[in-house]
Amino acid sequence: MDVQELIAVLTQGIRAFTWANGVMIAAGSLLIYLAIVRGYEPLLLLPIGAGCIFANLGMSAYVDGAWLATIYAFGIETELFPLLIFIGVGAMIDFRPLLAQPRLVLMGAAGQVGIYITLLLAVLLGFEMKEAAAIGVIGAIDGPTAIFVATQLAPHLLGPIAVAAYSYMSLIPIIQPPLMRLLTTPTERRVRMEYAPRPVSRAAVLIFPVVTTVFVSLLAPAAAPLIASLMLGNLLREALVVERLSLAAQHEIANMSTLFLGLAIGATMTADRFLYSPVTGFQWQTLMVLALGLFAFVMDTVAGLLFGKFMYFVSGRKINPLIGACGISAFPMAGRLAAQVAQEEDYSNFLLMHAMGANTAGQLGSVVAGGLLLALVTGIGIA
Amino acid sequence: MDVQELIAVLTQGIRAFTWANGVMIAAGSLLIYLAIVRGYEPLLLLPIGAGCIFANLGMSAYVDGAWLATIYAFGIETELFPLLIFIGVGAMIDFRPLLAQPRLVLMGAAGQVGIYITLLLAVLLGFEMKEAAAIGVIGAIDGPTAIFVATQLAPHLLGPIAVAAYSYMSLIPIIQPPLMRLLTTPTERRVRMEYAPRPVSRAAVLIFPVVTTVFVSLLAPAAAPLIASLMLGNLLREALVVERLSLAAQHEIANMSTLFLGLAIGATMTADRFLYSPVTGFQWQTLMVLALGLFAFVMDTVAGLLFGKFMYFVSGRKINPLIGACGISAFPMAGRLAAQVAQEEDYSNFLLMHAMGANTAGQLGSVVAGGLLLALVTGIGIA
Amino acid sequence: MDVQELIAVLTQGIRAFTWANGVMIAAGSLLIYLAIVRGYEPLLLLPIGAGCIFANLGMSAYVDGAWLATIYAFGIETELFPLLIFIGVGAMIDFRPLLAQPRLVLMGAAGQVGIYITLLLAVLLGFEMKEAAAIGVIGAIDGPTAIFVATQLAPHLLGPIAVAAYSYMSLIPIIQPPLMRLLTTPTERRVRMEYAPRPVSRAAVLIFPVVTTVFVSLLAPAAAPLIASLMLGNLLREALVVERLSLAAQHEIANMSTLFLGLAIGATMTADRFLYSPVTGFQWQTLMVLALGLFAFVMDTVAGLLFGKFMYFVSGRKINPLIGACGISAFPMAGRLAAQVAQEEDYSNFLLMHAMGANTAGQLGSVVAGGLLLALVTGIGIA
Amino acid sequence: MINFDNIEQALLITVIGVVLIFVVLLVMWGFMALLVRLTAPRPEPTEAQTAAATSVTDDAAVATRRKAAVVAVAVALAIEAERARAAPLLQSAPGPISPWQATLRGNALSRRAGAFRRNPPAR
Amino acid sequence: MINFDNIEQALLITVIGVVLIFVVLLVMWGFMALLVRLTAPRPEPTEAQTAAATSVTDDAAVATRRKAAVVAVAVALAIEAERARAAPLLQSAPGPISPWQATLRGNALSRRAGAFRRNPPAR
Amino acid sequence: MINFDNIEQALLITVIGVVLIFVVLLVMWGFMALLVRLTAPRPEPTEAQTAAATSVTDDAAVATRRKAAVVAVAVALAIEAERARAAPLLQSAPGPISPWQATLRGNALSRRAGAFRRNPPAR
Ligand code: NA
Ligand code: NA
Ligand code: NA
Repeated sequence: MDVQELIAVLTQGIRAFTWANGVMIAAGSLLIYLAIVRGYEPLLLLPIGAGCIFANLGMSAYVDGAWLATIYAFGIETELFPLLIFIGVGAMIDFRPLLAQPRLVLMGAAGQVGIYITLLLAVLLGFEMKEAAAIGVIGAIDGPTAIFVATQLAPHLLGPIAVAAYSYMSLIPIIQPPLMRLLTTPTERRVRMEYAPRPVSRAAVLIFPVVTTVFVSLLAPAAAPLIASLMLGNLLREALVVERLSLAAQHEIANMSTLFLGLAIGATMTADRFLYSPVTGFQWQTLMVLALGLFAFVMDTVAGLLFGKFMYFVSGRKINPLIGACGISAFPMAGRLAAQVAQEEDYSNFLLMHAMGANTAGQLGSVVAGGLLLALVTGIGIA
Repeated sequence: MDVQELIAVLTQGIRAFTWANGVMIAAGSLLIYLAIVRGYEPLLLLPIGAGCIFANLGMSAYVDGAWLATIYAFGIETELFPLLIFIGVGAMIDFRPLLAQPRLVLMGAAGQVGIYITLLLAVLLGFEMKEAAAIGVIGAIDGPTAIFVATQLAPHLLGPIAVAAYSYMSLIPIIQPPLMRLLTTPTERRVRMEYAPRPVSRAAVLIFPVVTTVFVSLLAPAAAPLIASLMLGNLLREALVVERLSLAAQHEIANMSTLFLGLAIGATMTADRFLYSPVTGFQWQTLMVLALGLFAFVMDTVAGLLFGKFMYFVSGRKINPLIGACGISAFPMAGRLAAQVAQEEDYSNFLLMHAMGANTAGQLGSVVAGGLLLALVTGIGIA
Repeated sequence: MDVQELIAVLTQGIRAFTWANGVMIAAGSLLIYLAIVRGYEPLLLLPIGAGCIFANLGMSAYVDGAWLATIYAFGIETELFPLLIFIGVGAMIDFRPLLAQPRLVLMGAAGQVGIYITLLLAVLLGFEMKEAAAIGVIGAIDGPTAIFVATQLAPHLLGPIAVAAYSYMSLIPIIQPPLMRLLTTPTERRVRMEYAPRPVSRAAVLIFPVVTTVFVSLLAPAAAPLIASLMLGNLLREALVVERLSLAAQHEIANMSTLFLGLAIGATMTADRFLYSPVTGFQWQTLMVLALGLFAFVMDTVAGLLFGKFMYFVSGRKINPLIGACGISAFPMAGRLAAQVAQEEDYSNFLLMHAMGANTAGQLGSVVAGGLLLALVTGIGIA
Repeated sequence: MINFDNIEQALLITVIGVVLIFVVLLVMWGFMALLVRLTAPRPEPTEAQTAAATSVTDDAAVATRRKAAVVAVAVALAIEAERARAAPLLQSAPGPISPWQATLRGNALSRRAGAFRRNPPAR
Repeated sequence: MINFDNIEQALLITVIGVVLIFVVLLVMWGFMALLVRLTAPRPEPTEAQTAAATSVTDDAAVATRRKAAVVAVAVALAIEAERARAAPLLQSAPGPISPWQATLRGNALSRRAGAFRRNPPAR
Repeated sequence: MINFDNIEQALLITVIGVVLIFVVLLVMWGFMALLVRLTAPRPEPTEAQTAAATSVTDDAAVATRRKAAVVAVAVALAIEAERARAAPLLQSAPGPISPWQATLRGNALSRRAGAFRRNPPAR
């Protein structure tokens, strides 16, 4: 053991460190800052930020045998984490507002149009079809769906896609209201919607998740795990007799999956894949994914609002176009936001029930759209 | 991408769907119905039912890389889930009633006779020895034991065995009382048992699980993991100083294992293995397993009651034969049931302490019998 | 199936059992006794004791496919369990007392000297360098660090190392006070320390874990996972916005990891590796590890106290040398102990804040020392 | 750099994808409407209900009641949503209050209750 | 179709299995009896106990007390069993009470504690 | 049996290891001091604070106040440490109190607050 060897050993960490690692650590710290100080989806952005820092200190998801690689292999490669989170999400959703006003389900279709517009744009910008689809799915505006689809189509883009999905999701209150005001007139925003829902029986609430699982799984087998886990969670919730399992899904399972999912995704954000590789140079695609993600959010909102306006006319001005913006998913923020904007115009206008119905429709639509996209892109055998 | 290809992709799910899948989905829905509406062991039958539905929508435990296959490989193939559940079960059992009246332990032997009678019948019906043993172990009337043994002897029968074990277990209040009334006279059922138990010291309660583990593991090494996990849970409970771990075993660990065990077992219930295979035709063995399982439950109860009558005579009419029916395990339902039936005859007859003693003896006996069966069948090298 | 074969099958467990297994089972029972009756670190010694018993009943970590081997492969080989525990530990530590009096951080350096003195002695006693280092790291007096390092350097010594680490840790209140009284004078123990800490802002508390992770990971990459998980836990705690995750880290994740870590480590304590092998005879190294572990604890305390005396003189008698003993880690027992011993001399002398500062410094120092040791021993390529 | 094959495919996928998502959700609409209708609880008008139905006739009153109902539901939903986010607060979820919170709330209630002491809380 | 070798083996396994389970549990009986006896708490009759033991002599009284004890134990056990089922309720299990339950109970107690009503708690 | 190469290496590792740990923690000292200084909250003395600062001038008073502060912090820390050990008690951790504990504490507080209001609770 001579001095040189010793110095080599002790400076190993520092020598492996590049300026790009430094920038990525700053980026990770920024995510943590946004999570803690600004409150941007802290449950996910804090772990992602921490994972990003760790990844640039030699503990990335690509170092065989490293702890974050183990966690990545365990829960992301197998796609378990997003599905387990979905069980918890399902156990927190109440589908009654949607069942009581089933026509609102169409809003959940319009809110997915941004996926495809973004896909188109990404292809135009030169992305491969699978990459473009993975980027487009940010427009599902639903974290687990985006991660589930991206893991299969373009795992190398998982980091920026997840960051985009979750950070823009937390920006919904900033992104949506200006668009709402721009695309709707005060008269439209003042529309009051009748609330005379049909009574929803317990049987309906129990049959709904089962039949929906069967129906969606048959139509879009690629979406089957997503819809199955979401509806399983909902069934645990509505069964009432398995509260232990329902609570476990919402707490233990959801908390652990969330923490480890965030860490593992952050652990993919190494400098050479995210920012600058000595071999392939700057990784412009990261910035492009982030920009396209924002574009997807805007397009979804626009499409939702335009469809809302269409419904407004078709229904004889009985549907408030604002609830079109809830179809993007982003459950439950988008729902509450639309109700708020409506109240800005008219304090006595209560849209919340309709907004929540459209919002859960958006959740359904996101899963279906993600599955159809997977089927179309992988099924047809596009390289 | 021509139209035909497109249609092929989009109808992929529907084309893979057979009438048998439909029937199996109906069966899964029936399990969920029984769980929710009838309250039949909902913690297990609901996840099994859901898993069964998922399995017939392309997400079975046999599709490499699918999420339920991942869970199956993680917890069923490794046998971890039943053992983790057993740690939780052990943490819920109080062995004091049994320690205070140790002669009751014999009841736990008689209640396992049904295992062997069923095994015999299954062999007569043409099942292989290992299959027959796996079917017989339904007669242990203890879910984790049945799953642990069946996983090793006949994993292809795991689905019907688990369904039989848990659904009949929930039918105990329907199966047992008629047999009790048939096989015992009112005079016998009115026998009051003295309750003058020895005081059970804390030392005894702590030494018991350790020595029992050593003793049973030496005598039936195949049962070692079962008895070890059960007694570990009991030790965590009785230690008092590790309440964190004891609660974790009863809640977090038990809830997660229960949910995933149920899903994974349900995921083995694909139509072609359970109902009808295009290659091998109808899977009659499913119905036979279900029928033999019911037979095992009945035989266990009958054997337990007859042994109870035997003890009644041997003891000079001091032992109420009803508590023989608690030796089947089915902890803690069987214990409470026997006490209830005794009170039907004489409201002031309190058998609960004796019944619970015999019931915990049944739990012990089930584990030992399962281990001995494994040893006899696998150890002797029967094909 | 003849009678001989039958007897062979049924006596399989007993025939595999040796006197050494019996002794090891007694040793496991002793650990459980110490845990339950004496309260020695029950959360770890009880599972370790149970695992030890199981290992000597045919369920060791070395039996392929056995349940404890599965758990061992899942959490020890991958090093996940100690790291997950560290996330929980980090979420329980408050670094404010240290941040308010940063000079105390030096105490955390002195308290690690025992690691190296023990390493030297172990080498003198004939241990290989890697083994000696793994034994020395008992002197980190921090369970997860010891296990993390030993798993990489000498997994075959994991059992005795973990037992030494945790059982001596629980003996801290017996080991340290006599040494404190021996090495310090009453005058020294009566020194009152000014408590005029700088106010610690929320920003400092949030920046500290991030920068510490970066700094330590660069200097000692081998320690990166340890410091990263510890600081991640601390960040979850201090973020305040992710209480769900912080609580999950402290409870669900910590409880499960603790239970399974203890079991898996106990499962390495088979008689032939721990006590007596028919091939290689008595395993003296076990006793030597236990003795060297005790030596490490003593040396750490001595070094800490001597450094405390040094600081006492350097500071112009303003630093109480007792807090030197807190630098060994053993968080938080050592901190409280030093404060107590100081109060024995002078009831109105409150050292707790300083002691806790030095104690958290010891926690940091342990991790850094463990990482440096790993780097020095593995990095330089010593056989 | 632009691959026209890819763009053609992307356009195709877009059209098919958008159409399909609408088709699927339209079918869902039908299914949901049917499901709710078929499983609707049989209307068995009790006396009270009938009375209420007849007594309230003018539109204004109906509107007011409807609004009140909507407000109640909205508030309830908002609370639910909050809860779902801060999930530890759900039903009997773990750790809903700290020991001292409980104590102080009890305390606060007691003080407040001072005014109505003669009418002890119904439950 | 019937395999007589198999049946012979099955019969053998049945006989051996049934015998063995009885043997094992018989040994367990012995062990348990011994264990409880050897670890029994030393009987150190206190004055009160002795007094009780002598004062209650007639069989009827003994029977009554025994019955009462059994009832108490039975009720306790049943409660325990219920608890074990609804495990979240165990001992200091997570979330034993909702915030408002705690509050209202505190309230109830306070009211009962009427003695101190004049000095409402400072906070 | 003694391998002198190994011993030499061990000595080297010891020296380097001990030196390095001190170096690393010295750097940490500097970093921590800097961090706390740079992020210190801006001192904006309010009137009250200024008044207090000027009114308390004699050393004895300062010492007393300092001691009181230390006691308070020490107690708080000890409680925290206890909590950290029995982690289920942390903040709003699951199941921190049983229903009746909560109730009785509320009760105790009420009573204590009433009787001894002049003497703030001892602990
Ligand atoms: Na969406
Ligand atoms: Na049984
Ligand atoms: Na240390």
